[in-house]
Amino acid sequence: MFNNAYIFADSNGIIKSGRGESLLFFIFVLILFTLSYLLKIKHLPTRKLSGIEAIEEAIGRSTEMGSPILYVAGLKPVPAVSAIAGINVLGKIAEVAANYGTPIISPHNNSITMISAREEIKSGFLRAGNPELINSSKIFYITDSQFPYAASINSLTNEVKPGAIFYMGTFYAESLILTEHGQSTGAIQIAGTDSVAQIPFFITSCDYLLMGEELFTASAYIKKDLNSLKGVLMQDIAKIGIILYIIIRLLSKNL
Amino acid sequence: MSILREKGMGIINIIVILLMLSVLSFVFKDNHFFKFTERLLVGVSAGYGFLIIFNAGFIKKIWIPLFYSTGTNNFFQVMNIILPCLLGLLFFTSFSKKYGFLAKYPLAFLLGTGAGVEIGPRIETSIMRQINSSVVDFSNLSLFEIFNYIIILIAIVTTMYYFLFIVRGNKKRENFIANIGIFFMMIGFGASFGYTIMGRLSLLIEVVDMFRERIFSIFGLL
Amino acid sequence: MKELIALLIVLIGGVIMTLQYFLNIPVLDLIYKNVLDWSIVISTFALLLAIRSLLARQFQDLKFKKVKSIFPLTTIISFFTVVILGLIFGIGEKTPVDFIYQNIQVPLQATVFSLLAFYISSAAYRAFRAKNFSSTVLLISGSIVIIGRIPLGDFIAKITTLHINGSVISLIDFPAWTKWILNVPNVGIKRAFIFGITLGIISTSLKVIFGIERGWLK
Amino acid sequence: MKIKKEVIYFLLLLVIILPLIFGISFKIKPTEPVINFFQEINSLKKGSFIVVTISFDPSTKAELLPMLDALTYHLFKNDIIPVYMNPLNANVTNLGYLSIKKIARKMKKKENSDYYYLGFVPGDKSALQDMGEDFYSVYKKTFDGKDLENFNIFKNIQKISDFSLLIDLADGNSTLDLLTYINTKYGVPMASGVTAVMASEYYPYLNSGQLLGLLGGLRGAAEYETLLDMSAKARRGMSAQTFAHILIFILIIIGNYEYFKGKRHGNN
Repeated sequence: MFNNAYIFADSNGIIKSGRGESLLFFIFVLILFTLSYLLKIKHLPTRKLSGIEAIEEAIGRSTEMGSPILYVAGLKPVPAVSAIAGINVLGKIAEVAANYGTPIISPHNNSITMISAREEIKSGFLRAGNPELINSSKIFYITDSQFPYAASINSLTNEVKPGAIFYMGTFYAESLILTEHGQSTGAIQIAGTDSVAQIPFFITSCDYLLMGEELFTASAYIKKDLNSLKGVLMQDIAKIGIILYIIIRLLSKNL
Repeated sequence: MSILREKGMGIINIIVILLMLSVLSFVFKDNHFFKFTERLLVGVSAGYGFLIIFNAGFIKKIWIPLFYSTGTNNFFQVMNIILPCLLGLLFFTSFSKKYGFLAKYPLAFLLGTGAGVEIGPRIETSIMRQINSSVVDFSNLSLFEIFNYIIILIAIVTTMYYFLFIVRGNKKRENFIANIGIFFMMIGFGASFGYTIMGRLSLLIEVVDMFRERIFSIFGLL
Repeated sequence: MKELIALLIVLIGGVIMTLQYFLNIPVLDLIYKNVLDWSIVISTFALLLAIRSLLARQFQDLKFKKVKSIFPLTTIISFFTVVILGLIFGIGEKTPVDFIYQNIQVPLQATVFSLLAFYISSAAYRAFRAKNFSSTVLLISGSIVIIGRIPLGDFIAKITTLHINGSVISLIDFPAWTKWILNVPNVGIKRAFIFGITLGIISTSLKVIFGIERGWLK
Repeated sequence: MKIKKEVIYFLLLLVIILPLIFGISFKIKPTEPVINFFQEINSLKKGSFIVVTISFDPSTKAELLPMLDALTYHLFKNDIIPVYMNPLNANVTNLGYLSIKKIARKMKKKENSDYYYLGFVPGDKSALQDMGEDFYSVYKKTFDGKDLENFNIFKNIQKISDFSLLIDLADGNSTLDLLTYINTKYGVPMASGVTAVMASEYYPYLNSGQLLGLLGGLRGAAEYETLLDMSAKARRGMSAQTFAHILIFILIIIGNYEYFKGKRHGNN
């Protein structure tokens, strides 16, 4: 059914059999990545992402209301890349929140994710020059189990009445339980997820959504950090590369 | 579930039914019964999760290899267990102001290796295979299949175009191609939503079934 | 210096793990296998920290709010009951922990999950509205699938079937439309998402490995 | 006028409970991915070994247990030897064991010769990797603690690629993991049964031929039951499902009617 044009088929060679094509693609991406950092790019124009612009606004509103913000990590734990991306966003959120002096509450369902979140928030508060806000007991673990975790967040939301709730990472079925309830409390909800199956639910009950790959670019976007944006440039060009590659392969096969 | 019929299960079934009802009551309003059940559930599942990981991590990967296995007798094999333990212990330095930085090392290990592990397999499964199946031979397809194929291709290209971050520049409005992408995305999300409703409803069916089982067994009908 | 060591750990770990997938070097495979084991061991220690934070929060609640102390107390007691029973009797079949698991965790977890059925029905009523062009598209495609997946859809297709010049055409064929939506536009956008997400993952991974994204490091 | 959410919830309970009480059951027309799945099993030789990974949580057993039951029945009927295991989900140790045993008793199949149940093993992806080289480095014993080397499986299976098919029953991403680490790497053909939520996610892999067949949610299980000419849990559940879908469809229509009525009033 699928047609494998593997270039290196020899299993005794240095390249594992059947993986030559992937390696070529990886090298292509790596070259793009290196180039984007070697070239002296001064400015990168970026498409508007309303979800990102809303982050600061949501934190601001939360501050006005005098309520904390809630950060909910996805179910896939660090070191899965979606969780790392979410934690990167958390670092930026922490920086903004520290400027406003708003506390962050963050329940977790995995020990490693919890520890990474603590380090990231600590660093964010330090960067913003507001280390006295650091309070590790507000970043805590609940349980690894999906639904006890979801139920617990729901009752936490009622307890602390956050002004803004962020959901970043890979989510499964618990997404609608969390967001429907969060919406009923009146908090601004901003979600970022790479789980395509859950996107419709986030659309129906969140105020803003970063869908799919937008989660991975979010941390670069928030502060328009040129260094991180260069990686995003690589993504763009690789995407165009994939489209062109499909079209060329298609034409060569049918002409 | 034959276990439900065992002696002394009557009272337990009643308790379980009450607990389940208290969870369901949450859809109407948050209440103390729900809070109690939620806290109970968290305690039980955290305890169970702890036991599972204690068993899989500590007993099977540390205790047995170190003290009961004949396979681990040379220096390398012992270090292979001791080193990650030391790395893990470094997490506890995070309570100290002076040595707190050491806690970043195990994290660095997990982040680095975790990031590296995902790259290769992801490229293979989610890019190369998907590209290969996006390239088809038109000669043995019917007209309708070719039409469908072209729609798939348009959906791929326009959706990917919508997601371009930098190449599209900082224009305020979505343009025509991106709008086509949005159109296809909405069809796809609608399909996901419609499909999912089914799954969510079957959960309630299962719970209704659980109630039936427990209630029947109280009255000895099962 | 302190930061440099951490960055080196990330870099070396990342590079080895990446190359392992592509290159046929036995040492790398051996390292890969051990790294996965190491991760499990390291996570075991991290869990202790996590459990500590869970209990610390419960004990904190215990002190301040005397009336509501029953809630944190519930978690503390149930946690220690399960752990102690598990350490004494094990966690296999027919142990006390298994009994608790079957009678508390399984039914309650399923009940929490089933809240979704309620939420999804009220979400359908409240949020599934034709506010603009794109939400109309979402609404139509969702409704087609909702009907197309149940026997009613087959029934409607059957009664609207016409026989014209020997060819069979069904006017309102929700199942067929559902199939088309799932196999054509759905496949297209999911594939685009897969490409985009994978590139996002690769780019984030590379940024982590090369130390460009290092918020966690300060 | 707005419908109160309590009314919606009550109606929902009603349409789900009533069909279950009255035991209404519909015929379900099978769709292509399910037919492919069915035929894939039928094309297996008698006595061939296949892996069934049980990677779902108790919380989704509503959708996946009926699949497991129907699949087990089908495999036993065709004299295929399933090896049930659970390498990816630590949350469950013995899920499905009881219901497999029950079916086996009915069809006079013997454990550890006509089927094997191996249970959970820690190690996640590294366990998958190890199985590719030596199956018994991961699983030495069956779930009830008997040594695998005493049984027939030991003569026929050395590594994971010796199995003729891998079927994953899953509620999360495990199918993708197995596609990556077993199907792509060791070339074991693969089919999947997943929850309805995840099903649309896997269509690209079905379309590309990486997955040979797909059962999606309760409907998939009901279609499978129809193909097997049996009426069990899934088909009974489908009747409740049908009425609930109709209720939701009506709710959507009412919601939109109110929205447009409100909009007209707002304009005036």
